[in-house]
Amino acid sequence: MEFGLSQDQKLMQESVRRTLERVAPLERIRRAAGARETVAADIWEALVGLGLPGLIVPEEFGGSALGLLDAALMAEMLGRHVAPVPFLATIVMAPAALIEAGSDSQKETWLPKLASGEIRAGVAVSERASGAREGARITASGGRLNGSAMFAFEAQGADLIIVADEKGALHLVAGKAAGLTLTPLETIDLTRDLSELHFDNVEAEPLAGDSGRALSRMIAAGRIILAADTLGAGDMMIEKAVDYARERKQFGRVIGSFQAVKHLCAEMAAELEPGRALIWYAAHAFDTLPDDASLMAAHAKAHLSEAGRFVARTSTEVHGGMGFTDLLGLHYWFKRIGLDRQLLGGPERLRHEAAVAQGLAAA
Amino acid sequence: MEFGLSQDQKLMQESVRRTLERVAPLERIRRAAGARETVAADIWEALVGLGLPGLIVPEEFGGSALGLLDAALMAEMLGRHVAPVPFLATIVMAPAALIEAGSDSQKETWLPKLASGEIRAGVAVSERASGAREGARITASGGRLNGSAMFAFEAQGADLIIVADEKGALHLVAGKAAGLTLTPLETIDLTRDLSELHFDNVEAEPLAGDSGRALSRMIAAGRIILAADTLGAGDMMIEKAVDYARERKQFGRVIGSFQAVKHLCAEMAAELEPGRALIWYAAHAFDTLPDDASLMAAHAKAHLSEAGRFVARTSTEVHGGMGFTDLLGLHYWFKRIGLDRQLLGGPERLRHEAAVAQGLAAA
Amino acid sequence: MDLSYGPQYEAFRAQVRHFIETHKDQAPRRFGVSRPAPEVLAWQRLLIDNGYAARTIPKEYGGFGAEPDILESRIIAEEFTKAGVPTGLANQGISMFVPTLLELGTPEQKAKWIKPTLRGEIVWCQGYSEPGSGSDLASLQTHAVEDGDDFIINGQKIWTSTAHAADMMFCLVRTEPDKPKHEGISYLIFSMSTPGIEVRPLTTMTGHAEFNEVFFTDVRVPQSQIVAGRGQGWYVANATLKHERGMLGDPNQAGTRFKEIVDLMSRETVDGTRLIDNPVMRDRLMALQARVLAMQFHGLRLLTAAQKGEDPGIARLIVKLQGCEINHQLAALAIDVLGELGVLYGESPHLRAGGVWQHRYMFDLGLIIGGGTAQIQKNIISERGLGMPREPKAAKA
Amino acid sequence: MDLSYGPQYEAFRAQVRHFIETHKDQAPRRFGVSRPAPEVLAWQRLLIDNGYAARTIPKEYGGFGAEPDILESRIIAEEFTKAGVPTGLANQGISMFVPTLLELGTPEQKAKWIKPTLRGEIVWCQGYSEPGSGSDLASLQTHAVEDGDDFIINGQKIWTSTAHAADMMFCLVRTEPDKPKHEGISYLIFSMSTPGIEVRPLTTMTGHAEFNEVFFTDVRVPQSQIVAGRGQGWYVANATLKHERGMLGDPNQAGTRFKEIVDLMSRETVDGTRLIDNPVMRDRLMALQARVLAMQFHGLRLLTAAQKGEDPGIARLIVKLQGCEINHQLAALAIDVLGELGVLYGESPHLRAGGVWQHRYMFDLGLIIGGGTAQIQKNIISERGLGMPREPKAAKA
Repeated sequence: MEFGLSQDQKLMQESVRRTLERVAPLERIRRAAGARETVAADIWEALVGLGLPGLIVPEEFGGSALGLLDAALMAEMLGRHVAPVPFLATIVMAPAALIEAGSDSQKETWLPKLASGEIRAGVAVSERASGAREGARITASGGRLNGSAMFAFEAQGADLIIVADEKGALHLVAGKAAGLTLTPLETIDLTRDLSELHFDNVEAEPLAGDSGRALSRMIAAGRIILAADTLGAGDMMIEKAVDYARERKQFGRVIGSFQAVKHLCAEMAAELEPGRALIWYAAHAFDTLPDDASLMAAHAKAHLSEAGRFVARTSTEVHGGMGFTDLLGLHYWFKRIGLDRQLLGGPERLRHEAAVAQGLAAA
Repeated sequence: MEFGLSQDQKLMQESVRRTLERVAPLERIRRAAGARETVAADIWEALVGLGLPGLIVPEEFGGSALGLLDAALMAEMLGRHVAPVPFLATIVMAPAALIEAGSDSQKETWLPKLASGEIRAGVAVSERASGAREGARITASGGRLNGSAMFAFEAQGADLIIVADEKGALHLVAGKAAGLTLTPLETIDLTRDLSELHFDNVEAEPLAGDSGRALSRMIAAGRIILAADTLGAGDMMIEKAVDYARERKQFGRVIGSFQAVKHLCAEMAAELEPGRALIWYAAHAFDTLPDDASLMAAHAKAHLSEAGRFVARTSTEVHGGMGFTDLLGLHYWFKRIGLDRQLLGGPERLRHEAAVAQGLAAA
Repeated sequence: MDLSYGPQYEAFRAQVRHFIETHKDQAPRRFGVSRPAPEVLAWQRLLIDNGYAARTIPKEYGGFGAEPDILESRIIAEEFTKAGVPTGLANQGISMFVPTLLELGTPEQKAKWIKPTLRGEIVWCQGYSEPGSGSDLASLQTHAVEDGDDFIINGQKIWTSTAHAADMMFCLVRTEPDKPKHEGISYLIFSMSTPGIEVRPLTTMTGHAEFNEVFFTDVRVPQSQIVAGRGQGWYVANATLKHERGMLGDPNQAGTRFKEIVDLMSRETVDGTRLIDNPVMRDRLMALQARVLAMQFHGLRLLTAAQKGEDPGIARLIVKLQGCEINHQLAALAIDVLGELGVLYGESPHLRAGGVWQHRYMFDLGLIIGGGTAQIQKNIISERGLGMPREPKAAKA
Repeated sequence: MDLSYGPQYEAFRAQVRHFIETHKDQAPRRFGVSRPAPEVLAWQRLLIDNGYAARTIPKEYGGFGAEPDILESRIIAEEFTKAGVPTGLANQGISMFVPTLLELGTPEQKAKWIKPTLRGEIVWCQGYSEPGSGSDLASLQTHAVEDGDDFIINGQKIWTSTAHAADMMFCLVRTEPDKPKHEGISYLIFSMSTPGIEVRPLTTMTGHAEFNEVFFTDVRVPQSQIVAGRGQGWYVANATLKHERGMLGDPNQAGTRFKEIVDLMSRETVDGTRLIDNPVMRDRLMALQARVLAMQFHGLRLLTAAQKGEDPGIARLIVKLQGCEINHQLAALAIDVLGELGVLYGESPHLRAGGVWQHRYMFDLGLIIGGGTAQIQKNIISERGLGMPREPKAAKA
């Protein structure tokens, strides 16, 4: 029995951390955000150099064949550095769907290129994960898709987009397919991209295998990744609050010596830290105990969303006026946590799904 | 425009406060609780001397014809002193029902004796206000009641009990009616009585007027009174916490000089204090803006229940181990707030009713 | 309790309504945060002349000269809000500087500054906070050194809203460095066009520059432009804050926001189900409604107390803490109701209400921090409201 | 991550199961909080002889003498819990005093006290807290004055569970009044039947006397009954607490309670509707489940860290704060689910589960306070976990 990270996992996480410290300092994030650059080429290249794109891709397709736990550890680091690079869709959700239910030919076509970082993939499944807004829906018929998907991840510049139709079947669509219109959606978090997709008789290839299972797997994976992203961002916000409180003086003392400030910091740590083990377990369940995965993914994301909101707000308060300005850039983390919360289902919806998964509520 | 208490109201509240300080010190409460004495005769007599029983009874029936706002101010004082006397049912809810929908003869029979404090009245309406547990229900037919009511207020020793049947019609039952069995229910709060009533073909007289309206009025009144009781008890718990924190020393300082303790006290006050105006408005609405009364009563009780729980817990924490013991008797207030919360509908139910009252939810 | 206003006040209300009805076409659409446009200045003049702005300022200083009456002020505010017509200017010059000058200015200062300030012709900004002096304002370091009849100011201010558009600044500077910190501060007024002043916009987390930083490099100001004498600045600033406290703020803002959320939840759907039909979201909504109502009634209670000249004690001290918190929670609920729509921003398609909830969620957090953080508020509540002891002074290490 | 135990440990588990299966008929029904009954003593002996109690205590002192192995301990706890069979005695003598004596006692002390304590033949109580010394334990005032070869003890202890049933007390007393507070304390052991000791039950808010107060009037104790020397008491007490910290507590308690609430909500109805079908209550339930699960996994993480001898840092420091809070919130939910049934108490009809939720709601609040209040926990988390500065010492007034 070992509930924890292996030496390899720790080393890999540490190596990504160090790389990001080098290539993604605050000034770089600021520049990327200013330029609406959600794929910061230099940061992406550095991560490709570490083999990140092929993280969960099987070895036969050029990947490292690691698990979702490993991916969650990477997501944590990306959240920690508010890295403006694709990950959720292109490195986790899309490969997860292909691995789960792609035909051999689909796998061969896409996985090697994804694993090498040569191409990127987006996913459009929000209507199935969070529910459809404004009547957004995709209908599939005769190998063609019609309709709209409102919140697609990492679709800008993607070569492949995996799309869920209104019945939950998954389709592979070329990023440049005729009839596909992509409208970027600007969000509070300028480090990641969200788009609206409109399909006008767009050619699509159905994912070969069990789409229902693949969809549920990719949503569970996505939720765990978002939870881990929030964990990393929250960790950093706590560290920044503690560091600031140890420097900033008011009334002749560093504010970190005031009990009120100390207790805010303690409460942040106490709220966030247990979420780490919850994410580890959820990711581990995804890898080895699939019956538990959806429930645990829902709980992990709901719980981290709540803890994350508390940390984001509290760290800002500890920073006082400085936290509210752009000067320290603290808001990049605040907004990253804010975006994570709303994607793939907010806490209320996730808790309802958790109840359904346990037979405690009707679907 | 005057949003506040009149000089008379302030004087009356002050007079009850002073009386209770004299006749209901902690030792007296302790004695009453130990003896399961929910009508402490001496305290009751002192309140009768102040004319409390006839508070809302019209002058023609020997009362003071005051409003629910006045009653709420009294309830606040009774909560403040955790007074072991009947009030909710015998002084407010039962008279309110009779005033609202009693026939002249029903009023003449009961109101003068209630106003003088000569008799007491209980009410059994919990199934209509909080929902029925264990299938408790009262059926009425041919002037007879059958079934059981689980949480009757102040029914022990009452001469009159006002009972709601399963359709919401109200009935007057003599406290000693044949076929009526009363089982006292012990609660955490030993200062008030709760009973289970069993009706075996018990003679009952229907309340003459519009029972539906009378029931809704008496429930709204009861909720406002419970909110006010919590306000008074909460106020006292804050005062006790502040006083204790100014006395108790640890680490060479009074604990009230530690920011953590100060902030707990500030949070209690900030949470509780706005509830006062909410109660005033709800009671005022009951008296003069009946369309607003049920909504405001639901909000007042739900809100004070939440604020009260926070105060009860936090004041206990400020008292540290001493708050947890019986030595300071702080728990009497803790439990009074605890009982208030669960009677006539808990917060979730009340919030649902508030939504229904505004057309935001189906009944 | 008497929630009616009585015939005298209802007559006043009718008069206000009539004025609004008659003149609303002249009202400017937007006030903006920078220099008032000509139509704004004209509107302000009209309001002053009719007693709907600068109502209680003496006529000799350009006001309307009415006796203070809190209910009349409230009725004016209510009716203008209801009609969606802008009330008078409420910049820092009018709400902070004018009352201060009335109380502590010399006759010359009053004669010179009040009237054009009221009319919106002179725009003021406030120079109080500094990067190193937030909660501990009295530790401010911007200093003014005597040089002949002048002071030479060096230092920096922050959180200076409208500094980019202001003509003048009222400013706290340290003139007596050797005195204890509270006694070494003076209150100076000077033109923003004085050489050596640099204004830099201060972008906040919202992405907008709602504030500025102001830098002073050898800024020369005549000593005569001091209000209330050297070393009196802390006293003057607190007199100003006292005036600010007198203004209760609109107790209906949270109520308006609550109604907006009810509309939002009645309109927005997920999988075709309206959010208002989601029992969990609705429960949060109702819990917040109770808090909103409680604070609205609490505001009325304070209004009555103010009208009667009673000290509402702790009831007053909790308003900022609770009010800001409730607004922030309302915004949080709106964002959760909106789901992914709740993180759209800027000029995004599908943005609801121009992204106002996203902006509020962040800006309201700024308000929780600004003007005395939640922690400072709790200090005040416990010390002044509950009589708890101050923290002991730290021993020298 | 590897959540299986591996063949070696599964073999051990099988062995534990076999033992339980074979012997469970001998297990006593209830342990109680007072003196162990004869069948409890017999059970304890059986457990020790088979290595399921006093497992790692050396054989020479009456233990089983196994090498420490956290997983084995956990397997034992898991299997006994699963089977509903009581594990060994876990009184303060066994969990606090024995480890202390093993570390710091003289050979004579170890030989004399450990074995009968492990066997349950000697019951100990702990005399640490005093009415005036709770969070600030080191300020304790109970003093022991030298008198020939003896000490004469006067003072008072509080929160002394099982004092009414104990044979012996291990106790902190002030022996060096002139030294700084932490250096003037000694750790004494003495019989509860020593003349001058009075035990009074201490009733708590639950209505039960879960604790006692103990009063000392000229209690005479030989100086030889000191552990680790005069003035070493604070050091000894902290060594004891270190042992206590080593014990992680059962991470599954909250999980068990959670399941009980699910059952409760599936059973209890209002107007015929099950509480589990109330979406708002269910949302609270699910939010708490996430917290419960997080803390369970967190406990496993700490277990692994302990097994590997790694310092889990802040992860360990938050356990008490979060664990107690979650238990309290679970009880609060249960009470709300029960509605009016949730305030019944004592011997009332309709009482659910003997009133356990009502009791827990109060007792868990006591646990939030006891053993380091939430405020003390937050001090510890911020100072030791986050490296934030201690509060400055107060200046002399």
